[in-house]
Amino acid sequence: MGFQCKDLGVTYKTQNGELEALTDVSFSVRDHEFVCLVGPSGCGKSTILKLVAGLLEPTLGTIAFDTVPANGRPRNAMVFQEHGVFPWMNVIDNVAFGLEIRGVPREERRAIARRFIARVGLSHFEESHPHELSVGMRQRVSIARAFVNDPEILLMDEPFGSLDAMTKMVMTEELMGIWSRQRKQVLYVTHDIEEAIMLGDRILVMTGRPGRIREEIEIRLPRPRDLRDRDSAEIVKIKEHVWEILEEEVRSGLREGS
Amino acid sequence: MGFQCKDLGVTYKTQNGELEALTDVSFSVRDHEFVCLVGPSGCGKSTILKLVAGLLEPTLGTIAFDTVPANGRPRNAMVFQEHGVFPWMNVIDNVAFGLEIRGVPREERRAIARRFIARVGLSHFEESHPHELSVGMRQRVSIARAFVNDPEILLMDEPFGSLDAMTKMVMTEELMGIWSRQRKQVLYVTHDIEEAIMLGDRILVMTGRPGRIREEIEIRLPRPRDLRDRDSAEIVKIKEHVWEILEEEVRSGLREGS
Amino acid sequence: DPPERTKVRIMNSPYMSWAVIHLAKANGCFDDLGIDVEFVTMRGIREGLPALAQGRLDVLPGFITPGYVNLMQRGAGIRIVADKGYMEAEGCPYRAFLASRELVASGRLDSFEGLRGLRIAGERTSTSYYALSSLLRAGNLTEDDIEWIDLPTPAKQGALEAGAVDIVNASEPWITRIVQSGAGVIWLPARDVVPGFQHSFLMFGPSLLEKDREAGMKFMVGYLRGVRIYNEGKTDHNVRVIAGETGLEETLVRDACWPPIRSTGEYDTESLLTYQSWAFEEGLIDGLVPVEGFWDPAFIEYANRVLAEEH
Amino acid sequence: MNGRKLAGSMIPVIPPAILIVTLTLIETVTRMEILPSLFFPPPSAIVSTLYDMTTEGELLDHLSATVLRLLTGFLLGGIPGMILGMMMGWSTAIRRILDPFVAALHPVPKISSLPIIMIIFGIGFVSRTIVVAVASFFPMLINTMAGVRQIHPIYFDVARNSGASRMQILRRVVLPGSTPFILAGVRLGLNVSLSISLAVELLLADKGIGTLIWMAWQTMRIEELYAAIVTAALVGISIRLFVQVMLDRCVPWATKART
Amino acid sequence: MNGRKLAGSMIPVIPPAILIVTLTLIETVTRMEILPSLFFPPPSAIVSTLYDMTTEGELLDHLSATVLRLLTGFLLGGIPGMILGMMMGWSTAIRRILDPFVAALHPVPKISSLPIIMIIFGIGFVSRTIVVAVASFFPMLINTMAGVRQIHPIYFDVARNSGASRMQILRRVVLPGSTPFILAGVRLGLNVSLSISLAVELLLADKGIGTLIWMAWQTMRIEELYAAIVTAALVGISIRLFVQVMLDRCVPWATKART
Ligand SMILES: Nc1ncnc2c1ncn2[C@@H]1O[C@H](COP(=O)(O)OP(=O)(O)OP(=O)(O)O)[C@@H](O)[C@H]1O
Ligand SMILES: Nc1ncnc2c1ncn2[C@@H]1O[C@H](COP(=O)(O)OP(=O)(O)OP(=O)(O)O)[C@@H](O)[C@H]1O
Ligand SMILES: [Mg+2]
Ligand SMILES: [Mg+2]
Repeated sequence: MGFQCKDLGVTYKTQNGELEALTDVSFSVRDHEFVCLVGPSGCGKSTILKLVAGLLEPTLGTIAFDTVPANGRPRNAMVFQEHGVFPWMNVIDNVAFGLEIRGVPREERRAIARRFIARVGLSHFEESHPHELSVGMRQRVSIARAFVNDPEILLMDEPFGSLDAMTKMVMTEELMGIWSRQRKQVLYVTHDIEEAIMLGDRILVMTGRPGRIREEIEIRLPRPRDLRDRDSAEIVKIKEHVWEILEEEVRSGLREGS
Repeated sequence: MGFQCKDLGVTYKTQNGELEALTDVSFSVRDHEFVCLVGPSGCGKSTILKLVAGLLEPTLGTIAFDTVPANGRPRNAMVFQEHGVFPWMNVIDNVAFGLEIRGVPREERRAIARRFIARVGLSHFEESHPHELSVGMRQRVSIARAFVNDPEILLMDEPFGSLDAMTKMVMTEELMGIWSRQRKQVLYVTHDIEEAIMLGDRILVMTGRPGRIREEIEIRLPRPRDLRDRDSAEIVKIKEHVWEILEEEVRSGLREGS
Repeated sequence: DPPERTKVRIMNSPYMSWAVIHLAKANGCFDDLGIDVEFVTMRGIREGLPALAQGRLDVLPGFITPGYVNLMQRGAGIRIVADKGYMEAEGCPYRAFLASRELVASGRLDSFEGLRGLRIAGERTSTSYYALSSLLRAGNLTEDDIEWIDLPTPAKQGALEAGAVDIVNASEPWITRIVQSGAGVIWLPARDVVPGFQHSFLMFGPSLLEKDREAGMKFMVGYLRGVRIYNEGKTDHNVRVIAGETGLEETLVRDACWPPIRSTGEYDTESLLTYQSWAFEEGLIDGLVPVEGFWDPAFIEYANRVLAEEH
Repeated sequence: MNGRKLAGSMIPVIPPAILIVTLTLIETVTRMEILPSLFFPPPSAIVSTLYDMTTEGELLDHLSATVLRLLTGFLLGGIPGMILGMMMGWSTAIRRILDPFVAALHPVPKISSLPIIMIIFGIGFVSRTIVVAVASFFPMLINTMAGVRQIHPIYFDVARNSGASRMQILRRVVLPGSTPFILAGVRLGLNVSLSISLAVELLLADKGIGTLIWMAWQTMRIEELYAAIVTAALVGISIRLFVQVMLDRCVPWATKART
Repeated sequence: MNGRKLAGSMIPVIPPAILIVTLTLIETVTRMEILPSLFFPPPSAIVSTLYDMTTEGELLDHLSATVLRLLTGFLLGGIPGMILGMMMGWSTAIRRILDPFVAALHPVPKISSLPIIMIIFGIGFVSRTIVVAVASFFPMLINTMAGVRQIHPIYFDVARNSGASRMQILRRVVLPGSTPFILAGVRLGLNVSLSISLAVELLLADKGIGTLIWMAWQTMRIEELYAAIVTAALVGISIRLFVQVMLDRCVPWATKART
């Protein structure tokens, strides 16, 4: 029930010629697995998510999914890094959008949406339009929208990046609850190495541009994990390892000017 | 050379009536001080920054600045949470924008911009347009633009939120270098409590909406500070304290639906 | 049992030259013939000609244009069937050249040479242009010797008043208006340049020429009845009807020149042949149409017989 | 209330003030006969003519004929223009295929091709409406197309990611996302339709504000001419008010800020 | 190359293909005299007329007269329209004050007010150009205004935060930010200017495509009529190509994606 990416390559055509964003990217996500993606800024993480979501055709390579989604249920739902909350819909319509698309009747979908809006703490803002929200509030709308869609695969591009530490923790708990109750694959982009270790079954660490998977790190810690364990030898070891890779990639990127 | 905010209040007019975003906000930033602002999502941090920048008129209260900026040099420069990189200019023009405004000749301003672009690791992308950049790369453009402007007051709204851990560290070093070399006030919004402790002379912790300053915490740690010291008793104490406030504010916010 | 009624679609324009049609209709000249006249309002015959040729209009009251000749040249089934106005040698001028009182008084216009360099306004519609062209020819001048300015009619008066042009060519009721406002005086009636010119006529299209000639015959009877009423002159009744249909003030209608129309409907074919040779030389038409190609007298012949019996 | 807010609160009274001052000025100038009174009647005379024409019922007749023509034409032209504009803005392929034809047909002069249209479609209601419809078709098409093209691609991605069908994307992304430009197109289109309605009436109708204008010219009743033109201007102001209301109702998000 | 890309590469040949098929169809129908040949000449006859008119030099004379009128009018009307549109889009106060007047003047029929304009400004070049200028003024104004209003407020904030003066904001934010809509306005404005130029020429010029159309009508030379209209269509295609080039050069960012 997972999916396999094989030899993916993406080259963008830009005004100043071609730009190789990804090269030779191969990895797979197994059934009910939580995979984190970390890598230097601009290495192609968002590009990978768009490929998996089918929003971008790879220049090279293929993606194979193990199952065809059951009727109605979408294969994947994405929390976009730029939120992508529709400015012309209020919060509740934004959150209920996926259900509307699937033809769920208005009252029913609004009831479902309301539940998720409450969980992300925006009940007072159901009727507000996005331009009346703070950035973090918009991000929460985008999270609720993805949760409501209830997909097989959750693609999350720094979903909690604009939230304060405490709200982030609450949202993380929510995510872990959903993930453990319903069998889903999650591909999760984050900049926070500790977060990746706390959440992931596996971490894919990417090189700088053009992005490749430099290393796959299996995290064999028991769940539920506790943030306060983070000084355990195991965690520190992984953290330092990832940090070193990142440091190497970022420093060399900065040296050559990207 | 600092500034004082006194009894600031902001009420937004929205489609669904008025929304009190800030109330009774008073604080001051002293000469050459680095002040961090933390608080729950949607509590009004960005609103405070816009007030200080003069982009928004407070509904109530006043802001007083100690000095009038020297000719040409802007009083403040802001790194916007939403980046606000002009889509119609390439990277170098975006970064050089403030200099262009001040009438610096083209070649000179491009040379200066180029230096800062290199420091944020985007030399390869000088001629690219923003839509060809990743989110983190756009954030770096926005950072470089603010640095180039060389203001008295730097207003930074989660400036490194979209950067990977390593790039973030490099940028932070850069910021600390600039701040310590040139006498500046910095008002810095962050979601990362540890980051606030590492950077700030003081931390202002805000309540949930309507935002007030709930507590001011002086950080008396010597500089330069080292991230690896973070388990020192002092730091842990501050961290736990801030965390508790946030927890209280966020939980009560979630209960009443934001 | 009342006879079956026939609908005849006729182009209408609230111009003075439509007076006969308006009078005929207002006086019920068609009613007892079983003809119902339906007016289709349009501004000019330019729009009406193709509709006539396609049978979308049955009757087009019109004036001569090169397009009319060219259409018949190419075999369109349209014909002139009756007179609707010509340039009488005597009497009031229905079309004329006007100029400011000072210019006329100066004597400059007494010789053709004086025309050189003057700004003359009109419309490149045939009549206005034909008159000018004939004038220039008479004086051995060409269009290059003067400055021809194309102007919409309502602007002529203001242009003359403001001194933006020296001479305008206009027809009624504009002549009366210009003269009464003091903006200009009649310098030369067009009839002095193109005497007897048949500027106006009635045309039938294929629907009456071919499909239903009988309806055409009946219509003509009604039309000639209208002509007789028109020829009674400026009676109060006539003035009121024309003023009502055209929206002009009654005083203006009364002061204006009413062009003569032959009560038999007879048409001066010679005049059109002359016009054609002029238009051909000017390159406006592609060939000459012989009399039987443009003139169908059968309708007025029938109508005159009927009307003679009536009296 | 500070000075700036006070100044702001004055804004609504400025346009009427300007109008009154201008009219008074013109009234004085025309009464002093500095301009030829034949062509420049004093505004008060125009207003009184307007009043007479209204009370006699004549004006409302003509007005409703024009408005009917205008609206029929606009609906018949504007809605297809909007739909085609959405398709062309959305799909590069459709745009590339159709745009040359749009470009070729747009400048074909509406009024001067009326004769051809009459040749093809006859002289009745159809021809007249077609000309008006064609006139509003193009502003709607071109503005909608530009409006759709400015929608940030992320919204299409979000919609596709939710499994939206083409129809759903059209209804929920393309249409609302381009509304501000569709409304600019509506405003342009309605005004062009109005102008062309008037021109058509000038050429061949027997009812309408255009006929009124033409009759006034023909009979040199200059007050009536100006009164007819003022009526056209009032229709224009109504169009603007309508578009304004639509803007406020449909796109509060666009006139304030966008995500 | 997969099927989709192959299909994509076919796009440029589709419009000419459609054109050829349509023309062939019309040619057959007209040659078979299904339509009356009097008013529906076969396309080949139109093309050969067009060719004759071109080689005789006559057509180019008329064409350049029209293009000159069109461009002069557009520059005189479009640029003020753009500038006013920027001001009105940017400043709510200016918009509220001026918009009622714009709304009132927009629908005043251009062509039928030509006589008044001629009375005021004389019968020469000025009057003719004013009518064309006014026609392009409004699409530029309304589109520019809508374009400015859709600029995300954050860009104004960024500019103000850098200390930009009003002039600098105008040049570096307002202008580039609304370029896609200004260009839609340019396209509409140029086409309207063209239409109105033709209409003016129809009424009173002695040179231009409009005069050609009018002469062809007057003399019922139907091939020449169609040939003149085809020429107008070619001007329209040139306008579109020009706007396309400008779009590609000035706003690559807008047609792809926006930050
Ligand atoms: N539409 C585009 N056109 C051209 N180049 C692009 C485009 N989108 C992304 N790129 C380039 O592709 C590379 C990878 O971009 P991507 O957004 O996938 O990075 P990322 O890993 O998500 O970075 P970040 O952490 O900063 O979000 C970057 O170098 C970027 O410049
Ligand atoms: N333009 C606006 N119109 C109406 N309400 C607004 C507007 N901008 C902000 N708000 C409201 O003001 C409050 C504070 O917003 P602000 O953006 O300052 O929060 P913040 O602390 O920066 O949040 P975050 O951490 O999520 O960025 C929020 O409740 C938001 O809904
Ligand atoms: Mg990314
Ligand atoms: Mg914020």
